Amino acid sequence: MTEARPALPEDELFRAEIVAWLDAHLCGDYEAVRHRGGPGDEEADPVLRRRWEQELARGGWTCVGWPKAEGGRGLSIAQQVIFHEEYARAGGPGRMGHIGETLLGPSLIAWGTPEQKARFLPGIRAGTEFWCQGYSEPNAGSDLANVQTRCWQEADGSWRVQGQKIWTSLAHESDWIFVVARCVPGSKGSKGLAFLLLPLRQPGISIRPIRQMAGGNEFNEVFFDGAVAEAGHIVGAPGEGWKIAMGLLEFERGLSTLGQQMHFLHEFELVLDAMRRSGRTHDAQLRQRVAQAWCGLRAMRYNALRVLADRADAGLRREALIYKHYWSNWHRELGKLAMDVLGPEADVVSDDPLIRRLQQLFFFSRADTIYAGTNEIQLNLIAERGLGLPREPRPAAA
Amino acid sequence: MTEARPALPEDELFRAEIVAWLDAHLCGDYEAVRHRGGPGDEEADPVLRRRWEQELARGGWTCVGWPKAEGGRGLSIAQQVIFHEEYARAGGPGRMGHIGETLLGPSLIAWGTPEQKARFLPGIRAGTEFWCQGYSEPNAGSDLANVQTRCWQEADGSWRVQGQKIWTSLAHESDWIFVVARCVPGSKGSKGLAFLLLPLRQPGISIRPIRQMAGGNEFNEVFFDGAVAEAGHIVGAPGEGWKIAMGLLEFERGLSTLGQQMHFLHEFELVLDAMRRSGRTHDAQLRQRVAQAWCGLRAMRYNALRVLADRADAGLRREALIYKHYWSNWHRELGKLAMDVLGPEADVVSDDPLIRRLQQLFFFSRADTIYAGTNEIQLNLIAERGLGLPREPRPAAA
Amino acid sequence: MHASEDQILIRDAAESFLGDVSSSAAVRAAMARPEGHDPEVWARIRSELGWCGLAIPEALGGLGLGAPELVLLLEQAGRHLLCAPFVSTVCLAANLLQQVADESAQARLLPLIADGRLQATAAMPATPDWASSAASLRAMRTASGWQLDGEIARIPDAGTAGLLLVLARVDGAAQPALFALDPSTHGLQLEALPTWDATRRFHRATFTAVALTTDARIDAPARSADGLKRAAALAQLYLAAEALGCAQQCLDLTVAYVATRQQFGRPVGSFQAVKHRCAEMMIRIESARSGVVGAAQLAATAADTTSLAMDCAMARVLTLDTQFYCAQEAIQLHGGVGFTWEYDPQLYFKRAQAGSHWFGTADALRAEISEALLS
Amino acid sequence: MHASEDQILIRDAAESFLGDVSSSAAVRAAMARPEGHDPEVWARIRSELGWCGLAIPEALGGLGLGAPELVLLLEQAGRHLLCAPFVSTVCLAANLLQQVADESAQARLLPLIADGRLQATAAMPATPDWASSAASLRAMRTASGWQLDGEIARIPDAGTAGLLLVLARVDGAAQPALFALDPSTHGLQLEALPTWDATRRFHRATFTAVALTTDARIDAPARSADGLKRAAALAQLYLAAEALGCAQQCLDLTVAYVATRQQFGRPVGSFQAVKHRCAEMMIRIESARSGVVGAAQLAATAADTTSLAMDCAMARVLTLDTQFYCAQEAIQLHGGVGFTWEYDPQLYFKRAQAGSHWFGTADALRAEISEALLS
Repeated sequence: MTEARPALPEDELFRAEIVAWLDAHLCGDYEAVRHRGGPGDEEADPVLRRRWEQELARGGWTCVGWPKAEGGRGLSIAQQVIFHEEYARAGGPGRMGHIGETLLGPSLIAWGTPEQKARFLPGIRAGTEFWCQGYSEPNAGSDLANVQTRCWQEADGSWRVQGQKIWTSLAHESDWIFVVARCVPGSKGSKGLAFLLLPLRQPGISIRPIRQMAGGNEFNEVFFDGAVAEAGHIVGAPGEGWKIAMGLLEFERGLSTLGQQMHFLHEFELVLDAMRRSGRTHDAQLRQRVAQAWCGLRAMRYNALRVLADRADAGLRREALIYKHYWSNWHRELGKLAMDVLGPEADVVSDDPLIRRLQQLFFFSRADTIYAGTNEIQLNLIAERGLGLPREPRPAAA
Repeated sequence: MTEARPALPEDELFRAEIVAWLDAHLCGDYEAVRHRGGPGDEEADPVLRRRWEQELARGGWTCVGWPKAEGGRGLSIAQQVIFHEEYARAGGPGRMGHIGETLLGPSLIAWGTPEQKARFLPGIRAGTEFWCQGYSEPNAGSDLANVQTRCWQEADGSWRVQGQKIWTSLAHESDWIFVVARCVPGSKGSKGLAFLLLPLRQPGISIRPIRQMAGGNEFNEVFFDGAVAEAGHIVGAPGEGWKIAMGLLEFERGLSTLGQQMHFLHEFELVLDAMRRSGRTHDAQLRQRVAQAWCGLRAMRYNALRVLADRADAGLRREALIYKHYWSNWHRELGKLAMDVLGPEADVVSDDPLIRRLQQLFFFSRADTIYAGTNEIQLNLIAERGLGLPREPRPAAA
Repeated sequence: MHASEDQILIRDAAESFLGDVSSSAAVRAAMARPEGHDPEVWARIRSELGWCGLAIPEALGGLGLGAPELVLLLEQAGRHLLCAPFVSTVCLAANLLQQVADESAQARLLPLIADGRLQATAAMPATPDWASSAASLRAMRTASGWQLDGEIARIPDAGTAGLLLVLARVDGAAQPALFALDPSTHGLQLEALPTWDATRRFHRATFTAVALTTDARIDAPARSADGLKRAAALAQLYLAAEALGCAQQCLDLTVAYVATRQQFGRPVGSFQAVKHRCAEMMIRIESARSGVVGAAQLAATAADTTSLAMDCAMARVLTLDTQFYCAQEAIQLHGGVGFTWEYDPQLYFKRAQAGSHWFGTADALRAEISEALLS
Repeated sequence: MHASEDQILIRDAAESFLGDVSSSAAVRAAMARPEGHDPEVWARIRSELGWCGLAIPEALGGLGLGAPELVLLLEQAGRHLLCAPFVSTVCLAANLLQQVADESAQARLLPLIADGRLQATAAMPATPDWASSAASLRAMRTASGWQLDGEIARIPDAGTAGLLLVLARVDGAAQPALFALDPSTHGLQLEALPTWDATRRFHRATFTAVALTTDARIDAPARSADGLKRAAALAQLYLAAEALGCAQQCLDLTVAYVATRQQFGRPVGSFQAVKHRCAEMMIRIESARSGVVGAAQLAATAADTTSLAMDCAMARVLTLDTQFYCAQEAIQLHGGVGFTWEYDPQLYFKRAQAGSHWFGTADALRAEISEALLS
């Protein structure tokens, strides 16, 4: 389908370069992980996908948006978009390194010490050290700032962490975790927090996988029992943890969305395939839903282009504000549509790759509207930040 | 369609009686008001419909549920159901007298003095005195107890009323109004209110019709500027107004719902007629919606039967609690379906009785989800009373 | 439409029994068993409780009650996700026997079901009646009786049933024929289907030159056309009642969770948006319940088949939509734990998806209803 | 997809002009006029502002801009319910001329439209393209030219237009022919339709032996098939932009109302359920806006007709659903005053219903999209 974006000649050269590289490298053994990985499929062959990360790194295709001075490729926004699009179009595996590359790396570049950068950026870039994220806690849920995990500094300057994090994806496949913990006893909410970097393989940390409804174990609980972070492995000052953590969430937005859309387009096409295979192409209700899904897909794509075009503008734009709610609900609906298109076949645990893939989509997309800000939190944010409606009044003391 | 209710022989005799009476009397001049009147159509020929009320009264068909001792017919619940069903099935005109008969009358029977009963019940029964209701106020909206209309007692014992009521239907066609007003200066909410009866045609009362979106004026604002109620025309003691007012709303529930359903069935059949006429019977989406509307109609009917069967039980039952929300949203959807079934014809103000009727349904049903407790108030009530969820916390003083 | 004292007793007894034997832990244990249910619980249901005979006439050894009582039981079975061949035996097999079989077959088989000695089953079609299922199985007359060839896509609890009822098309006949056979009959192959919803087990059946004697055919031809419609309508109604129970439990689980789960210093259930969504679930559930109860009352009268079929389709449409909606909302309002294996919403969610095409999707049923309204 | 400075200027100027001349009071005054608009406002739009020439090439006297700029104007027109023959002249007539007419007709007519001397119109079909409208009007060759017989169900602003463009079927031809005629031509009868939405006026046109000269037929046959598709797609896009503006205004009116209206001692807009519903409106509006802006950008490229048609249908589907939803919610969240004549939500509500079948319903457009996806 034609695209509504003027392309510069150098961008088209760049596009040709990444397409050619992927064509030459995403083959052989790696065929097995094409279109695999990513949310809902993180357990797909992690060993091979780690190798793929190193392959990418050798080609210079990790950390493409980082400044050249920090070892990145220093691509423009337009070229990053092209990279993500073509990567997804080619079925590039879900990026095992994406938390390090898109979350921690940019934070270290912004707030890290020279020593921290020197220690951690190369491992991220090379695909040899993998990161996971320790924010959510069991009693906090959507109330992210309600952090109960404590930390304190020992005489030798090192930090100790005590507490529990939850919904940590890829914890069992990662080497390091970054954690927000309360360093000022008795402080509340977003005050008094520290942002610490800890190796996962240490006696003070244990990991318990959380079994999901379809049987996978993509998320984990991570328990900290006097776990140790080196003295130099605090980002920002003690008490600045919230600022770092929230700034890091900002990095999450926008850039990889066009890749996400290509991935969604691929899934949508699988649903069309399934519909043709199941012989339900003449069902008028299913046809309406397929068309509606396609409309949503186009709207998301154009919405993402709006977000990227407006990146220079200050503040959180309306189109950016709605995006999480929109894509997650769209994706959840796509999962349901996939099942209804399959009909009774959908209920049988299948070895057929197409059917199994759609079943995974159906079950895992139930989490889409919950993690990274539930629907309800998104609606609050939109109403308050996007429409200026009053915040929920604080209840009077009982 | 067959009905799921065991019928006693005397009930069937009764059914034959009302059917025969309607057959003999709802004809001639009255043909013009068959299926007319009721919410959304209250302006249909009020003169003829008043005459019809007196016709009904002569046949002994007003106030059929009142005790015989109070001049009613003393019908059992089952026979009242039959009355309402057959009345609606025959297309009996919307009852001009329903506020007197179903709201004020039962309240007077429960809480009125012997003098009040003697003064007011006969006029209601005979169809010679018509009532309207003065509860809502412009600054209260859903917060019914936020009454600002004041009243005070004069030296001669009479009451004076100052303030404004709104959304009073049929005010311009009525003789009397009952009003809740604040008799204790400085009191708040449901405390300190009085329940007063006032003649509408008096210098202290003026009525301003509210123009609705489709041009009708079914609702009114009623202004009270030192309006007078006789000393004996307070129901209950000063300060008991809320109790009387709420008790009276209880009477509104349940009994006439089966008549309402017959009316809805009639409207649904009009939509089917319109669909056949417009040649859209093969539209798969419209067919789905028609079927869904029919399912809702059946569910409402059975729900009303559940409500009636459970009347003896204490408290507000779950099926009664959901009814207002369900029927009003169902009805609003039916209005939209009617328009979509008509297609472009729906947009032209029509003289065709079928089309005009459906257009009225479409526009007026927008009010269904707002008056008598908005959707939002209904959902609060259901969550709190039906599910025991916590009440909205009071905001802390700013 | 008032529940009688007997009906309240039946419902309360079911609720208490199932709360005991079909707790979340018990359901998970049953799901892990090869047969998909706990044989002891099933034995108690059949013998001690006599549920299988509830809607079978007294003359045939049953309790002589009907749809209004059965839907109360089934709602509780759905609420507790009872893993047992109860639906297959009672709602499919006994129902088919009562509506379609001839008197001698009824007299032979229904008492065995009523007193719990016989577990039976029949196809669970993916269309509003058994016609499509009958289309894939062909019966041919042979010298010694009948030969069956073809397949049946889904039969619940076929692995443990003692009797299988199948409908098969007969060349030249307008109505399919009903056969009763032993699932171990030669030429009949059962393949267990590994389903996401493990609370109800299905097999695919392949018939290769299955030879049956003449008396294996048990339909009463004079009643067959109407009887098949009634049996399908009743099956829809019974599944509707089960779905209603599932939806109710999703709401109950959710209300219990949000009432205690604290966020931002207050129970999640005190946030208005959460309250409204719970209220929305309750509205759908109660209206669907009215539909189920009403259709069941109608089934207890001498209602004509068309009216009955429409009301049962109505009950099924409303409960299907409500069941999925409530399961979806239960997951969402449970937040992070909602999509975990450990919490129960996922069990109801899987059941909702699996059940969405038993006896036709809601869309297909609406298409049938509109046909009846507009033709 | 970034708005250029020019585009921002155009939008802001439109917003400020329309906020002035198309206030609620002005709209109500225009609705009460027999022609349905204020001729002075319309004259200013044509001469002073030059909006009619915005998307007409510079060579033909226009500004040479295109769909991306036009949708910004139209969004503001929808937001303020501009009562003027702007849509009929620009989005229907000029659009048809640009896509379908031959060069000489373009050279003759487009400059007149561009500089505001000519108000023109064409049929507003109830299907996704003009095919159905063309089907009801038949053109026959005569010795002196053409004869037209039949009817056109709805033509906007026909009562004041100086030029009427009609599509008519010609026996034996695959494509309809495009004719340009004066609405006062003999044999053409216009009947004003009293519509509930009084912000846009329609006439029904009856053609009885309407005689036209040969040069009244102005289509360029070689471009006609593709041109008609592009013109219909663009008309859908323009109506989508207008609908988007209506939806946005419903949200804005609602947010302003709930932020000040007090109930239970606090602004209604502080109740979470109300907030969430406003947020839901915003989500739909912003995503629909992305669809409109994206489709308009695509229209500005050399995109193939099929891609353009699909994207324009997408924009229309999303805005149609959003427009009705937001109008419905605006009424509901205004409470009692929401359904009164005095408050504005009703105006947007009537427009939403009226517009729901212009160039096809959302259902019909989805059916077309699914056909393209699955064929």
